[in-house]
Amino acid sequence: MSYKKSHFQHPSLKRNELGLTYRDYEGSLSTLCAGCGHDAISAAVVQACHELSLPPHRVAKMSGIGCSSKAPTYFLGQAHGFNSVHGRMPSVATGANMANRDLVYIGMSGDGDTSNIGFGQFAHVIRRQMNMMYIVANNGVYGLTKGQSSATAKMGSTSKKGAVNPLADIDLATIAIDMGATFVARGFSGDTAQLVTLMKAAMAHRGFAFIDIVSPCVTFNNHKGSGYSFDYFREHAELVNMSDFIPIREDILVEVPENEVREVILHDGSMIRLKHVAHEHDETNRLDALSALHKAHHDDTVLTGLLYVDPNAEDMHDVLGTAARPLNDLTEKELCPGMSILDSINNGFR
Amino acid sequence: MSYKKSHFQHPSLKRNELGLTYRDYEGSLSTLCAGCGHDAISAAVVQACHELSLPPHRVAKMSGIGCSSKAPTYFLGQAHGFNSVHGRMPSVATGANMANRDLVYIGMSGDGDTSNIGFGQFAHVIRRQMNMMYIVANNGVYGLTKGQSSATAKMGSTSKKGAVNPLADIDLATIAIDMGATFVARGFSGDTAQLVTLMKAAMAHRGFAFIDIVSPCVTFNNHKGSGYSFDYFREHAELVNMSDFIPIREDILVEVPENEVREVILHDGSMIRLKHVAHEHDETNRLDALSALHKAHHDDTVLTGLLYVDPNAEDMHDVLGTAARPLNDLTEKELCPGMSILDSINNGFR
Amino acid sequence: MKMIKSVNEFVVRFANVNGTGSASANGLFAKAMFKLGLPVSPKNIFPSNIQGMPTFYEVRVSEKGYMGRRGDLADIVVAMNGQSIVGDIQNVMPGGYLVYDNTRKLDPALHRDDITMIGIPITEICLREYQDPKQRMLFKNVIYIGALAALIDLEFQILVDLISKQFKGKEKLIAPNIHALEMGYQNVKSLVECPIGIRVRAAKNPNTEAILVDGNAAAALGAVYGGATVCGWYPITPSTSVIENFGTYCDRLRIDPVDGTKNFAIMQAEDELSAIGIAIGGAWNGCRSFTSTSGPGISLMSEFLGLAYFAEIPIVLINIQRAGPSTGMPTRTQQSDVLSCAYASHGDTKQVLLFPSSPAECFEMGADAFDFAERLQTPVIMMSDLNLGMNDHYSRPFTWSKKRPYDRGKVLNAEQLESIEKFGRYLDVDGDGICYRTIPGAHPTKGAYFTRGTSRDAFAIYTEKGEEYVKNMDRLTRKFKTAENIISRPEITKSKTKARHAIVYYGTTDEAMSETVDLLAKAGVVVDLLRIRAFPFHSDIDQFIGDYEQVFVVDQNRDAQMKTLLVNELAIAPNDLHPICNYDGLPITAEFIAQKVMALQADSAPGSKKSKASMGEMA
Amino acid sequence: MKMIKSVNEFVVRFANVNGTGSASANGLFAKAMFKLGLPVSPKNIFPSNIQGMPTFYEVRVSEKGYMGRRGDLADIVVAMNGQSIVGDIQNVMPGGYLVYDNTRKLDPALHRDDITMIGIPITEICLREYQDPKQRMLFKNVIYIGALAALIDLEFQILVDLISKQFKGKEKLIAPNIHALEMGYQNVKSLVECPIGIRVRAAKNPNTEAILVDGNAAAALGAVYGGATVCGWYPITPSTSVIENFGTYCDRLRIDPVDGTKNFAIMQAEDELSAIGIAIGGAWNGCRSFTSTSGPGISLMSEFLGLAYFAEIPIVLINIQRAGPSTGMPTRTQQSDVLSCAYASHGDTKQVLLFPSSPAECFEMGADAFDFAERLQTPVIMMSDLNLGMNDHYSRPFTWSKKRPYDRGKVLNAEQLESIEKFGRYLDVDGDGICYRTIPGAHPTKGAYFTRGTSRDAFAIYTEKGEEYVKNMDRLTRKFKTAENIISRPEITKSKTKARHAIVYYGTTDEAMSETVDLLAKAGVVVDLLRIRAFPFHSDIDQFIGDYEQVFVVDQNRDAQMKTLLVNELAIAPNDLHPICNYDGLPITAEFIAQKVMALQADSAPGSKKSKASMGEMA
Ligand SMILES: Cc1ncc(C[n+]2csc(CCOP(=O)(O)OP(=O)(O)O)c2C)c(N)n1
Ligand SMILES: Cc1ncc(C[n+]2csc(CCOP(=O)(O)OP(=O)(O)O)c2C)c(N)n1
Ligand code: SF4
Ligand code: SF4
Ligand SMILES: [Mg+2]
Ligand SMILES: [Mg+2]
Repeated sequence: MSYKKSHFQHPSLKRNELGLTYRDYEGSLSTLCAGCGHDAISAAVVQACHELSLPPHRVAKMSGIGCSSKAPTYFLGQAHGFNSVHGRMPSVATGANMANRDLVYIGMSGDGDTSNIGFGQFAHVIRRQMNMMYIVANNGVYGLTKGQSSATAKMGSTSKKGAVNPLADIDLATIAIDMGATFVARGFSGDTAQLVTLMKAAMAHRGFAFIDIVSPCVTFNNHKGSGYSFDYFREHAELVNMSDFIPIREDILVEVPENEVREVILHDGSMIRLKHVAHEHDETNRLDALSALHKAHHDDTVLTGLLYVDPNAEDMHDVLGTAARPLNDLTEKELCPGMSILDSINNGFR
Repeated sequence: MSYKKSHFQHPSLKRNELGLTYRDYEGSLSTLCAGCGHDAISAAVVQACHELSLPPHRVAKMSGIGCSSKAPTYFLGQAHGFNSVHGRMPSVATGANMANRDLVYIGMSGDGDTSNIGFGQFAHVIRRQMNMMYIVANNGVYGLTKGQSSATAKMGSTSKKGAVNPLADIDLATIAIDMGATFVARGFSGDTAQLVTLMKAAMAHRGFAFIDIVSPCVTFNNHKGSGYSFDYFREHAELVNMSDFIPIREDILVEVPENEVREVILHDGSMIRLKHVAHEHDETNRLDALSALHKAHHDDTVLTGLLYVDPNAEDMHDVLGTAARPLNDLTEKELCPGMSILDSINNGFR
Repeated sequence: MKMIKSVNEFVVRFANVNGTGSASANGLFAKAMFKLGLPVSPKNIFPSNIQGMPTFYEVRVSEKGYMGRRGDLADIVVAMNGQSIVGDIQNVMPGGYLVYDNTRKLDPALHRDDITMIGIPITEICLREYQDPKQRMLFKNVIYIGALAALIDLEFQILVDLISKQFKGKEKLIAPNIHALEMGYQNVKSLVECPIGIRVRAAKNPNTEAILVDGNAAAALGAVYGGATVCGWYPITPSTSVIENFGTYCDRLRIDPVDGTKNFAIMQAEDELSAIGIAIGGAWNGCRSFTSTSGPGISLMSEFLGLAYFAEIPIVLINIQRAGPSTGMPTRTQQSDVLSCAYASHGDTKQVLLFPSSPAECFEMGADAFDFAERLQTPVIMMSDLNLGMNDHYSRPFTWSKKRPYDRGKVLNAEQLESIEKFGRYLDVDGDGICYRTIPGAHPTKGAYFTRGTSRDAFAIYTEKGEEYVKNMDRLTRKFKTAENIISRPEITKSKTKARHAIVYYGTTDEAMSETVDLLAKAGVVVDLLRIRAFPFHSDIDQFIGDYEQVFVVDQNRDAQMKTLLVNELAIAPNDLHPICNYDGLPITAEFIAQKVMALQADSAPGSKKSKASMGEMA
Repeated sequence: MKMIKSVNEFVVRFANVNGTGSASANGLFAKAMFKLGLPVSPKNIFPSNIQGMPTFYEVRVSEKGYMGRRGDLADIVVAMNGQSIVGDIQNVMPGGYLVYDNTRKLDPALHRDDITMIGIPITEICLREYQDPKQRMLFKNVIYIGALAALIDLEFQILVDLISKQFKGKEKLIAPNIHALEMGYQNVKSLVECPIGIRVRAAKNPNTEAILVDGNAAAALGAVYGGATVCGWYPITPSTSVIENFGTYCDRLRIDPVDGTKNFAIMQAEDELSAIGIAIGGAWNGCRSFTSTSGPGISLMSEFLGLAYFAEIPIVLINIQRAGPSTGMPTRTQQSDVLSCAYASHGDTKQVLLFPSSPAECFEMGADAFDFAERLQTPVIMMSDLNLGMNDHYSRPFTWSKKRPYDRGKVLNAEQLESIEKFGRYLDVDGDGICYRTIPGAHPTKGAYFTRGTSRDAFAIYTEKGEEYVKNMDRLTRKFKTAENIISRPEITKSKTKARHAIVYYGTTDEAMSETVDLLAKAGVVVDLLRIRAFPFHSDIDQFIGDYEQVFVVDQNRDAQMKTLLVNELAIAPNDLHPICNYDGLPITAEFIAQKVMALQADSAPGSKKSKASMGEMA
């Protein structure tokens, strides 16, 4: 919350393959509340992109409206961003991706933005299998409008003002799988290491990758009785698996005892190495993942980790059959059929 | 499809407890295509309401836009109806129900109306536990706009023009349970008997009752390759249970061998008697129902019958704590606090 | 009884049941007229359902080139629908002709003495000739076309050629269709003396360039030629066929020759909010992007239109207007979204509008719209209507000049960015209100900015400073002013003798104007014409209006919306413009306009000259 | 240095960090002024985020009753925010006073010679006195209020009383608060001579009836008194507190005394489309139903507004306007939704608008809106704004007359239905365009009909007949005409001497008008005033405008939207109305209006009288 951000880069900062340091992935100074979970998510995005050596300007940051949707301003200052309208980011992201399949799309939304006003768009962008990482900074509350419950607020939990939420809560991870998402995970703003791994895998994944991130709102939803306080999360969280992301460039041949881990090779050749902790569900099996989630929901447990992945997923452009070259790269030459064809078209109307 | 409807009532027509015949529950003449599944649904509504002896004018018919949403004109001519806007019937129904909890609400929608443009409203009206019967005349296609695929169109199925649908299909019954619906069933426009039973139970149920009704569009989606043709349904349908609805007034004490049927007593004392056919899932168990549906979806099977019921469900008004008397019945006397209270309010601002 | 006698000037009205395949047969008839070189104007007046309701198809043939709906009774009515036959018989002009199916005998009470009633046992013929119920239904329509040919002396070979062309690739269908035509042709000849008083002849000076096409196909083709690559949409009548045509043309013209992949992307969205969101995302990311909708879709797009205005995203929206408000009459035409589009969205917003009046213009503006949008960095809304979009129109052909490269507007590429010291997305470098933009991913360290619907400074940084906000809003006003000279200019038609009266109009009203002018001339009223082609208004419009004693503004809506816009934006005294409004959902007729003009013109007392003129006299 | 000397006429500006509890302390100060019987006008100018950004609170005290924002520099600035202190110091009027926290020494470069700079070690005091970090933050604000009291000679007991009232029920908090006040009070006394040149005294003629309240609480209370029972909403600044207040008042006033159930139902919807859908469903089913929103919500409600217009559903929509377009400046005020609300939705639509200007009027119109909506069977939109809605205003009190029973309009009950031969929902029985409606479930066999957004005949049967459609649309026009005489009339204020100039304005501009009139009078310009209170416009407005040489229309938007509406709807020559537009997001000032009037008035050459008048002279 300091007023000016220093642009000084310590010479010893670690440089990635592009020769860039962590600082090169930062954005402008956050205006969120001190301690807001969303700032930790921004930091994780910075770290994940840095570690993946993504050229910052080849990332597009898409968001709706809310504290969470403001956050993209606070990471990747060299990337274009689009803070659109409340709940409708998925459609804007869809159009952007249709126009240029070669950028990395990071959508950042809030629980209100996604599970209330944006629920329809959320469901439908998933159905399109769009190649993007969609993260929800989920605090079970409308932060920016000062504390109303969202549709992810746990049934029976109480608001800061003491009102009991009588409505069924939406579990976005379940819905994502239902709608056909091919990478679904849950993280916690307080666990950067896990978040960074999940984000790296999500960005490497081709197709729709969703991460539901529990991100407590320290101002309006961190009290006793809340289903999204730090305490609530710590008491109800259950880790499904520990994961490691191994990029394609690294040696993935290190032997590991077979029955301890499961390895998932993603479409670009990178790998997710999963170590089961409590659960025994197969992360590549949709029905397994769904029943684990349903059961956890029933038991008031919040599963975290990689919940479901289909490494052979299709992407929207496969579905559409779009040209490999980004559409925004095409010129009049490719696009305009010219007068002689128009003549024959005219003839067809005679 | 005849031009004028006769108003002659045969004296031998069966009369219900209100002394009304089936004809008293009819609406105006249908303008749908000859053979459209939706007309069969209208007929089932007429029969169900007649058999339940509902006073027709105490029913409110709510709909969106589409061939299916036109259908309410074709049943219960003595009931008020509201043909609202595309995909937003649930909110209008919510307001109506808030205003008068004593009417019976029948919402009729289409798959496009509900699973595409209206998906958000559909999800959220369920969360409210609104006391209504919400039926979707599901043909996997936009009938009224001439044949585009909706979000319930089966993945991989082909449109009449031959285009393959590459997008994941939404199973509305699954979503309904996910969102907290407390009565979820699936029927088929071609099976009136089953439909009538399900509708009677749905209307007797307190809380949100959803029936997904496969209702083939003979004009645009009844071809080979469609996931909603008569043939497809017949080949892929699997009956979960046979059900009987026994209204409170009838003697429900007839003994039946215990292990053959399951009896579910609804909140008003009426009963659903379920006889299992193929499946062994417990219809009152949410997780059971969800996994049966997920599995069926995975196997390309369409489960029909009563899928899930929670007979002790709450209703929106329990949740809101609304007065027992319909709000639209309250007068200035109950509503206006008057000048002396206003004086003390003024004082509070001094 | 005096029978109508007319060559190449008449109206045929077909009354059918919808969903029975009549539209294609009726279209065949219109096409045959076209083949004779005759200007022809078919209007499909269909119900908002799929099957079983009365539907009408009206074909006006006019060698004089009167292409507006004539609007009165028809010269010939082909009545094939029992539900509507009572009205259909009333719809025949005295002295005209009724063709009907007399398989089932007509109620004698419906008989009219003042017309020629031609009963043909069409159903009977079909029952006899065909086994398949579908064929029995479909060929009824073909039979009456054959009969019509005999009645009006249409060369049979023309129909044969058209059928052969239509079923190219499905040759099996050709012979039975021709057989059906022939049955109608022969049968009617055996019943009445052919030809009747109404006849066709090949046109004397046929316009061999003309084409017969609907506005939606034309607009779609315009988008293809204009280089549109990203399209989000949601089905709604009457705009659906814009996208269907766009898809069809793209599948034909935009497939990569090497690998068969698509140089375009079309997404059927879950609703209109999403559809326009897709267009916005695509445009933001450097593609020419568009959507198309009607009625309720316009309202639903309103929030996003405000975003696109304020965030300056160059999208194109094709609005095929239908009769509102709300769901209104979804299969009827109107021009009633003028205000809701011009001022779309909350807050201070103004949107650029284009008003095409013919398929050729749908094509041209369909392409130009992308140039305008990118040049101006703002949404451009093309305001077509159901009549233009879904009916075939006799139009000049489409042309494309190689000399007009796409105008992508002020976009900085990596090289240009490299040479700039500090990029400011909202810096008005050129003073025209239009700033330089960048496409995401263009440059590793320069040009990135955050696009938003909130207020920002010249460097796209969020701000709540009043003066920055005002600066930006004033620049947007300046940009709108700049637009006047970029977008399409009005079309002015002066009469040979000096006119004291003028008519201002736009869009499909155009098709009724040549007839209107002639009708008025007959009544001794000389009028000049101005056709508005775009909003914001070009200064020519203001000048033009100032030049006449009385100016009429023709709107196809209730509230005189274009008049309102003129008054607001050009500061014209409202009483100086006389509104003429037709809003019954059917295309406006010359008769209607001419009568209104005559009434209003008569109303204006000699002393009551318009205020503007009088002010001039005072000064 | 000449120090400002002033009693009961000054502006204090508080500069804080948001999220630190300053608003409540600053409000305490405003309330103390009110307790002295002084007209006071606080303006909270806050950022669109939750914590850590600069926020300002400006209190104008004016015994003369000038309640508009003064707009120039402040007499006293309390600067508590290091981020903004540079600007805050510049914001002190020469001769004025700066109160700041000098725990950390001020940069000497910021020192000003022309003002009195009063440094108080506020943070230091807090660190010393409190352990709890939250208290350390909160009590800073209370301390400077205590200091201010000493500086301007505010009786300490007033603050003590206010604190005691505020923490009624939380008595433990009273003592520490008073302690903090005292520390500020004493500390500043030990530092500078008190009081300073700016002082307060109890008002000479206090208006004991006045209340200090915000418009949103008032509107909510209006809805309670007006009998609203169904409410759908979606959170959005600045309208959220309308609903929060409605809920709070209902919880207090609308609980069934017997069983504790609620005689109301409020539903937080998933978005604005749903929120207005709920209101429509409730109203259709016979409840007084409403929603409230701002900015983007208005755009999102546009489709449903069209349905409600066309299907004739009596809903109330409370629009708390903020600075647009798009997300715009969500925490700044504007009157920029006039056009988008008046013509909301596609197709030919016109909506009824109400323009409250004070909390008392928010209350009255908040109740009246339901009468109007039900009487007219159409949506009524109450156009408040952020300034009115979220700031406390010095207002006349709320009153309610027993003599005004709810006007439920033309609703037929079972008995009445019984006596009717055939019910026709859209039969214009009385010729005023308003038909009789029925509530679902009213009668077993009579009165049921299908409500729809599609065209229908007088018996609510779907139709595509042009003449039926036109009949219905013309009836809606007639109904809108009827509305003029039902809804709120304009308020006209005539000067004592004859005025050649007049100002037409609406809404919160009202608070700047008495000062405007005085400023103009000083400059020798006499003006009459007309405050618009509703749309459609009452004929008085037309007449009034015709009576002056020059009429100015004040809008708090860029595009002169009210002027536009006047021109359109009253057929006034646009050049006869001179727009004065403020749109920087801050409440308009008298200074701004007066200067514009003077400039425009000087502009108008002697000969250039308005066209209307000149026409009159010709006749
Ligand atoms: C159409 C529209 N409606 C309402 C709002 C007001 N609004 C801004 S943010 C927000 C909710 C944000 O909640 P969430 O998405 O959970 O984000 P958070 O602030 O909690 O991170 C709302 C309702 C808006 N900007 N636009
Ligand atoms: C806002 C809006 N968008 C689009 C339409 C056009 N429209 C009418 S019905 C319909 C789809 C109907 O499909 P479905 O709900 O499946 O009903 P069906 O006709 O198949 O019974 C559409 C897109 C509309 N009326 N309103
Ligand atoms: S209000 Fe909550 S969500 Fe918003 S910035 Fe503060 S802590 Fe984060
Ligand atoms: S188009 Fe399909 S859904 Fe519509 S009425 Fe015909 S058969 Fe039914
Ligand atoms: Mg949130
Ligand atoms: Mg359908």
